[in-house]
Amino acid sequence: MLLRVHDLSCARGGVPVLERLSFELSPGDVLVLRGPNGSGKTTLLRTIAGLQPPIAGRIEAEDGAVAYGAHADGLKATLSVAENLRFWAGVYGTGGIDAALAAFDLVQLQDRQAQNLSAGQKRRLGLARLLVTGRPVWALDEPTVSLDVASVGLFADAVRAHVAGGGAALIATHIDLGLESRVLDVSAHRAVAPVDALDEAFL
Amino acid sequence: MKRMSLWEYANPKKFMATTNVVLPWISVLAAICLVVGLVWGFFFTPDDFRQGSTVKIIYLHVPSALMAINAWLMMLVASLIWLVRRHHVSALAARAAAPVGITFTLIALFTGAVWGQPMWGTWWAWDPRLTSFLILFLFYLGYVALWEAVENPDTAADLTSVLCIVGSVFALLSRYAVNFWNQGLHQGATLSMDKEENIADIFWYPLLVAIAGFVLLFVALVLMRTRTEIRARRLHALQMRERMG
Amino acid sequence: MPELGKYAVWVLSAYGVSLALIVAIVLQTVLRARRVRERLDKAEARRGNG
Amino acid sequence: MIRLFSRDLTLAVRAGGGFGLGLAFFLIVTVLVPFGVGADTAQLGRIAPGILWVGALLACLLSLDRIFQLDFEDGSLDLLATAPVPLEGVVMMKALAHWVTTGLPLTLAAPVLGLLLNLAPAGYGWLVLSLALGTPALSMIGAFGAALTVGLKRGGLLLSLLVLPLYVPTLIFGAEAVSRGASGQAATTPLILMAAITLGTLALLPFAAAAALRINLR
Repeated sequence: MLLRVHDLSCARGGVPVLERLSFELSPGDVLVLRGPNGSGKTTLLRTIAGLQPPIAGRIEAEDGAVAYGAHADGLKATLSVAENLRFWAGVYGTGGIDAALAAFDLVQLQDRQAQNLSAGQKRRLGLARLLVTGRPVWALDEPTVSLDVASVGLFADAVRAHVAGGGAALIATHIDLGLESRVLDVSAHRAVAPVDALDEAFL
Repeated sequence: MKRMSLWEYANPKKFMATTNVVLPWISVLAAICLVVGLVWGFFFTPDDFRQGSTVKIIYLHVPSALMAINAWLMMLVASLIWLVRRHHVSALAARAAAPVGITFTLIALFTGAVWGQPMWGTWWAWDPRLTSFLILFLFYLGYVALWEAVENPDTAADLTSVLCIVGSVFALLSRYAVNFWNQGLHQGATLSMDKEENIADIFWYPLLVAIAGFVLLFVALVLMRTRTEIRARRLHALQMRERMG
Repeated sequence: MPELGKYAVWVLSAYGVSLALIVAIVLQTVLRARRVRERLDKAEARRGNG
Repeated sequence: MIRLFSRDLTLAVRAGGGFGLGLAFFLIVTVLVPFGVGADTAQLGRIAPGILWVGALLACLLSLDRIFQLDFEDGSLDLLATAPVPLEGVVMMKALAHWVTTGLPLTLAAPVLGLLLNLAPAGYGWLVLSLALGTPALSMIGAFGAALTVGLKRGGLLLSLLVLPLYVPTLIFGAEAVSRGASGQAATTPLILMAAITLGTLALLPFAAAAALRINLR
């Protein structure tokens, strides 16, 4: 078991958006999160990544199991592709970046500054970061935005390789990745009677 | 300090109910003490043989200076309670106290300068105590500005609490630094504000009443403002709920 | 009116400014309390109806 | 950790202005003061310690909001907060990088500006020493202020308002050490007190700043 979410409720800006979510991720699992915009997918992923505390429920995962991939790629415009990636590899204390470069077809671009990349190329670099984290659970927020069909294929391959190697992935996306996956529609867990939990004391 | 043994009043509803009963009494008492203390001090005390009628300023200066510092201390305690026990009333009380503290600081600064003017021959002398109050004023400003700037009320409460704690340490450091610095520049302050030490009874009793008046005024204002903040939060919560449908 | 001597201006200005500041903070507190209270009552009424 | 530091340095260098801007500002402030107070060299020499310290402080203030803001905007701060590095360490490294790009050059340039202001010869050593010991505290306090205001839209002005009162003790002891040194008095006491403040700041403020960052990222 890599990640177990039990009866989780989470809030955005003090307003609960999702409640009573439970799911598990075992090695090899891919779980796709679906739901309309604003349904709380990002909030859920941020909560699982540990950036914000849940308002109820438990998240069980080993320390440092989750690698978070946000909307923003966290790239530095004046650093080259390889430098950006090498920085994150250093932060996560993992080795080389060659495999990650290769997996997202960035080898040709590795000396180019990030500010000179196209939107799709930047996104590929952002995703390549996941490979250098060396973490088993990927929590990804709309990873395929601005990717072309070929790049989506690269991404799907990377996820497939990752889960085949004993990892798992939690992906919020609208498109069909062509992966063997379970689907969790978060709109079913929309917080009903949206009491402002943090302001509960005042109601 | 105030609420340490009274945790149950940290519940907003209970707080509202209790203060609803207590507040009028405290307000009336505050008004009585203030009027009695200040009138007594202003009209019915003799002039000091050295300072003439400026001695009457102590009935404003000493109580306001005292409360300017105590207001910050109360905010510090309230911030700690909020960070440790997450009682909402505590955070809101700290927020409510800040503008009152600013007012007292301003009074202390102004009366201090006016008091010193005939002695020093200048409106503003960088007397260590006066300077310390000026720095305290800056801390208050920053604290209030941070409250105003952050949208999410709980985030604001957290951030201002952290600032209040760090600020307290630095305010204390500044106090000692200012003492040190002033010694270095001039030969000590020309006028000591230590009136309390050798004060005659005839000045002391009205001063005590005035101090009680300022304390009660502070308590009344903070309670009232805290009630307002609680209502504002409730309003915020209701509006949020309306928007959610 | 007590005899304030040559310091009358200082003493009176100290009292004047201080009282003005106290009145200002009290007024601000009361007015804001009233405004927030009214808005809250309205919101409560809406909630009661809706 | 070291990577974070070297990345910030690289970024500062490549963005240009990293080193230069603060220094240029320091220069301009010191050059403007004589225009304001007159060219009397004796008087300038007397107020030089204060001017140099205030100038250094303002130059330091100039780049504070960049400590976390850029990383917050491009999402790196989120990623760093979920990375296996303690946020306290991130704060330390960021403050260190800020110091290397502002505090250190200011310290090195200060004697030259001291010449312009006719600082007494005995003061130069104390000037460099006090700035070297004091500017790390300025960077660390600034990092704390930047952490408090990182999520705010117009945090720059607020940041100055929050940070400047916190600079008071360092400024007082720093300027005092230089002016005592310049006039031939013993300057070790203020210097030691300032060093104590710097040490305390470096030891404790990273925790406060990291707490503020966590609150802001929530």
